[in-house]
Amino acid sequence: MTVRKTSLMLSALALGLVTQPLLAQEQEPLTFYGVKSLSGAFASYGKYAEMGSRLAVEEARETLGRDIEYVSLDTEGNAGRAIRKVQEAINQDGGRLFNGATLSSTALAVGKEVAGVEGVFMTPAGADELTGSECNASTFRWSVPTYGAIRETLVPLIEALPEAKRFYTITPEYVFGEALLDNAKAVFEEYGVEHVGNSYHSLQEQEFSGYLTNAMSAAPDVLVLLNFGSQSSNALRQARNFGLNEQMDILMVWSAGLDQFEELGAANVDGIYFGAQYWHEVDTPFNQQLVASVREAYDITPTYPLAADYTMTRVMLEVADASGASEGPTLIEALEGYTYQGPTGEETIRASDHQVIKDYYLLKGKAEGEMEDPDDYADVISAGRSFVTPEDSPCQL
Amino acid sequence: MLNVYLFQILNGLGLGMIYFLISVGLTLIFGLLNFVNFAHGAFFLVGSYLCYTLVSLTGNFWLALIAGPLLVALLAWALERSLIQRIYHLPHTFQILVTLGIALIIQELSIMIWGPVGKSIPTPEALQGVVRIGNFAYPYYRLFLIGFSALVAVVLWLLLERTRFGALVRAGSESTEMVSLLGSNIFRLFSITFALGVGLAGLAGVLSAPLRGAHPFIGPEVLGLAFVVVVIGGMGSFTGALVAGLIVGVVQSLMTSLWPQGASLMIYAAMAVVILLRPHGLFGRA
Amino acid sequence: MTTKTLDTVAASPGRRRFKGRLGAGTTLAMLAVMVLLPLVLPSATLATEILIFAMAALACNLLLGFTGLLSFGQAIFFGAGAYISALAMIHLNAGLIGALLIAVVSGCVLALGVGMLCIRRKGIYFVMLTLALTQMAYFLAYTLSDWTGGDNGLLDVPRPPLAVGETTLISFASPLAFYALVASLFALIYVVARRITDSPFGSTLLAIRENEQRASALGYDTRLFKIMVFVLSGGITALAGALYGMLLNFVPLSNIELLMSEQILIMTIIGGTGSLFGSLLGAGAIVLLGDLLSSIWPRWMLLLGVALIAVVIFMRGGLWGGLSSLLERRRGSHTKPHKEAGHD
Amino acid sequence: MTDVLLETRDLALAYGAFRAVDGVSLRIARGSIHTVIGPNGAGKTSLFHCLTGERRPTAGRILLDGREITREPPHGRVGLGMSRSFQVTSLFQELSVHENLRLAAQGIDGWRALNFWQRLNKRREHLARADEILERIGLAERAGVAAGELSHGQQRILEVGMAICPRPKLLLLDEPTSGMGIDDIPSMTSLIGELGEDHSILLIEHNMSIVMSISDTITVMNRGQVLVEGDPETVRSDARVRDAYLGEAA
Repeated sequence: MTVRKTSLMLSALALGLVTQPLLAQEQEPLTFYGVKSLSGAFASYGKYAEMGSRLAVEEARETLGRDIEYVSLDTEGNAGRAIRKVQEAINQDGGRLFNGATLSSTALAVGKEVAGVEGVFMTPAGADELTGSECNASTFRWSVPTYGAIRETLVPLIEALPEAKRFYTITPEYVFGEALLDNAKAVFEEYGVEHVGNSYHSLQEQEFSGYLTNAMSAAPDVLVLLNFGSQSSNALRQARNFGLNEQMDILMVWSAGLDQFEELGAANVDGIYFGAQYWHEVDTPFNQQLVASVREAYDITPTYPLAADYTMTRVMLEVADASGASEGPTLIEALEGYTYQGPTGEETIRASDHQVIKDYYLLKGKAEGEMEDPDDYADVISAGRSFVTPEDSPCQL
Repeated sequence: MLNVYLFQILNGLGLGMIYFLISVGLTLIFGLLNFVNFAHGAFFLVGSYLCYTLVSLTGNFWLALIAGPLLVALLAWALERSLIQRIYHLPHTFQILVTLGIALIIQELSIMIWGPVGKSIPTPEALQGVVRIGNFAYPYYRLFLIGFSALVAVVLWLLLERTRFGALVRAGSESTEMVSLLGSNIFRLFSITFALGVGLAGLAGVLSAPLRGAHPFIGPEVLGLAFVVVVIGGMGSFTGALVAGLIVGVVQSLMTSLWPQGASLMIYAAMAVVILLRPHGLFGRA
Repeated sequence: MTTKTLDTVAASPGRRRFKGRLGAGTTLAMLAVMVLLPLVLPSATLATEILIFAMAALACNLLLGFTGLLSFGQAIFFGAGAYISALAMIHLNAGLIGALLIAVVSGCVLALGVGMLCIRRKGIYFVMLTLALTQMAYFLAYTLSDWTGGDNGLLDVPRPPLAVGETTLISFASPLAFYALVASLFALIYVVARRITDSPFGSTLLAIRENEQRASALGYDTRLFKIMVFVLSGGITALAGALYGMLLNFVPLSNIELLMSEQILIMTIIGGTGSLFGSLLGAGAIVLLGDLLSSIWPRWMLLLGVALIAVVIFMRGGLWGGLSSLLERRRGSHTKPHKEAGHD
Repeated sequence: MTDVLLETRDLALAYGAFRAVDGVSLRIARGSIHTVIGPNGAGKTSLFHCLTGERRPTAGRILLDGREITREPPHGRVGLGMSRSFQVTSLFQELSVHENLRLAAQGIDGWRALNFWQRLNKRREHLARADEILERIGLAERAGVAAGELSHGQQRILEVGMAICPRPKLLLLDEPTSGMGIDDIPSMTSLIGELGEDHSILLIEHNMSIVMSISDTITVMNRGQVLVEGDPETVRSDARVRDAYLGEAA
């Protein structure tokens, strides 16, 4: 009995050895991992990001005509959990294609893990280090770094407001805030406007009246908010509350776009300048198609996290399919220098640091009466792309 | 021209009144029921969200100001009857754990009901605009908050010091037998006190909503702040909550001009120092 | 015999033998669990995370379950252990044993300081002190971003092999190998903790938990005991933190957050305060619950809240209490094992 | 010279202006049962607190066997041969009766009990001592029961049993019959009487029949000071004592 069993197993094994390469030549199923903060403190972001990736995967199944398995890894809003789940996907299931991560810390650490097995990881996270000092061959980043976010908001604003000569900044005291502030200072100097003061605040701060008081005492023409998320929402709400919008212009450099406008409400958005990575009203073919399919699939207007993760998922799947490589150096090579039609127009993945070259927007909030539909919170004032040149970048791949 | 520090002190006093409102319910419940409520921040959260819902449904902030805290108090009353009453006699450790559980449940339920994205609540129309003083401005709404909090403080003081209810509650915190002798139902008294304390957290939530909006993860921050105020003032002390609220408000406001990064470090360091040097706070009974 | 007295009357002469058997039983169960974990679970990494948090919960249990000290300060030691061992490896080229030793020693030293400060107060004031110190430690970690990476976290933390000089004896690069390392350390810690709780010191801790004033009147300098248990707990927690850093190759700032203290506490309580085996159950239950439920039902943390309340009100013994009373009942009904089943 | 075990010299404890203990000088002879009585508010409990170390006296000295212990903390006094019971039962409720006694015996180890690497049964003498006391106080049959499950009377007995575990030179008993039912009091009385045969005892007690039947010496306190001291007969017949108690009743 045992003898027969063994021989059966052997022949099965042999069959497997023969058939495997044959099948692979046909179409190997792609497995794609989404690192999303579904539960925990960043659920407001992860919920939309997950929608974006799922939509892109569904579409790719049809357009590419292949079997794509999508697995979402919930970070539970906790970088440690996220890394452990990514490790598990890498070691246990041989996962190589990853997208997502909201938190900079999570994105940086996931990038390191994926680089360890020469996989591919594409993220919308905010830390400049991703395509800067901590860059690696496997990490790609869609969002515009702080350099471009500052230049594409402050420069057009300075040009649009020739009378504005005094700028005041409010900055969260940590790496990301510092990066925005340094870039802003460079712009102030370059354009000859006065930086009349800056207030740092801690990472947990939600009460801004004191910082706004500092700002008032400096009597600036423009108040520049360099924080993001609920902190920037509260800073803006309270600034309006103190009537600062009547005395000066206010710019929020790193807004989340539509979902933050919904949180703030039209009354708070009106007349304020916002920097944004994505805006659903931008007139590009890709974006029109995205808005239409998101309306159909979810009956909502795409937000930044949705659009970002949709775009990245789609790009990765398309390149993986076209290059015939679902992992490793071949795919990385195919992605480098890849140009595609994205939500902001033609977008290119720069080979030297894996930064996606794309537009950043300066928006201006509309009054409630001028809105043409419930999501028409703002107009695009200017769009453009500014990136540190490959020579000046700390990242040399 | 008005000095920025002077204005920070004024702003700090305003902030302090809000902090008083945030913490007075916590100190009442501790002082009178000897109960530690780690869900205090969560009830504040419910207040803010109820304010959002009521304002979006009716467009009337004043209605939300009355109905919001009442609904929170009602929720508290139901919780007290079904759950809290069973744990008054347990050590503080267990009270902390149970209320921590309640806070978690409230937080997750809020996300289920109102979604993970925060909400904004407009400033009531009558209170929009600012008072201008030189370069500086101060919102009417914050002025209203100061006045209203002061009114709440006076009413609470009268309630506790000058009414039969207050006398009973104070007696009850000394000895339950005494109140029973007076012919009152001590448990009903406790339920009402608990609902009152939690309702005050709800009130603070409603009033803060136009300043900070409603956000599902604000609970722990509010709780931390409330405990800092209550500990510095003296756990259970009404006057302590008022004075410590003002001190914390002014210190925090001044710190934003002096050493902003250290603002939160300062308040927790202050709490630690007070516990070590004067464990019963500035106004607590030994 | 009720579950309440199961652990506590152990030292009486009639029961001592029973306790010995039960102790050996749980130690064996613990070993079995550790061998089975990576086989039953989807991955060795998940099993590793469970054991690391079980270690932290066990250390928390020494404070909460055996001494009655509810501390929100465990994140200080967990975070410090992770940071200090990682920095020692990165900047001082420390090896595996060196890094772990540095973590343990610094955890002990920090806990000595924190303990000496906090035990000056009791009850709610003690709790508030630990809470304030954790907030301050968090602030420190986030301000010293040149060392800790601040909000971005500390990256490129190595997972060094066991080596003598330049020769590598065992590499822990594979998840299973690292699991084996963590499991052996956990087994060691478990045996050590068992020995601690069974010692005169451990029995005195229980006395302090039950009635500190009486313990003091019996001649025990209770402050010394509390400081000592802080030191032991801090050292073990720091070890867990160091291993967590090595597992993730990364130290997130969240390691030293108040939320981390809360998480460790919840694991301890749900597993069962006063039971070392319970800590493993608690850590396992919560890590697994998160792993299984979070992507299906993002609001799964609601269940933690419910469980916390249920444990305090209905099941003070936590999962371990529930399990052992179940075992008791079963032992009562089936006294003899089915011999036929074992024969084939 | 009589053999004095415990001596206080002009002991005083003041809370602000109120002098709870006001210059008390006691001499407790070795081998005696010495009882302190007095009306409510006489300062008995404050005196007791000074002796156990819970309160530090504002003036005066305490000497045990000629050694100054005025500033010794409560836990330090056990090793010097002083042990106490509590007026309100103070046991380790969830631990077994035997473990309560073993812990009480182990207390004299002092800081050596910090040894966390030793097995409990290495310290056999404490186990044996606990067994011995169990027999002596008649609770052997309930050894394995959690202390909290004992009847009130048994808890009071255990309370005293724990106090004698460390073989003290001086036993301080704080109203051992407090809260006991009429039925239980005789067994407590006989226990204290027996203990008096091989211990020196300082007793604070309300129950006059016990006081009069077992005491060798009685000190009557009033308003923080010693009013009368003597054997039961002397005290019983002293008019000042009667006045002090009548004053309380009036």
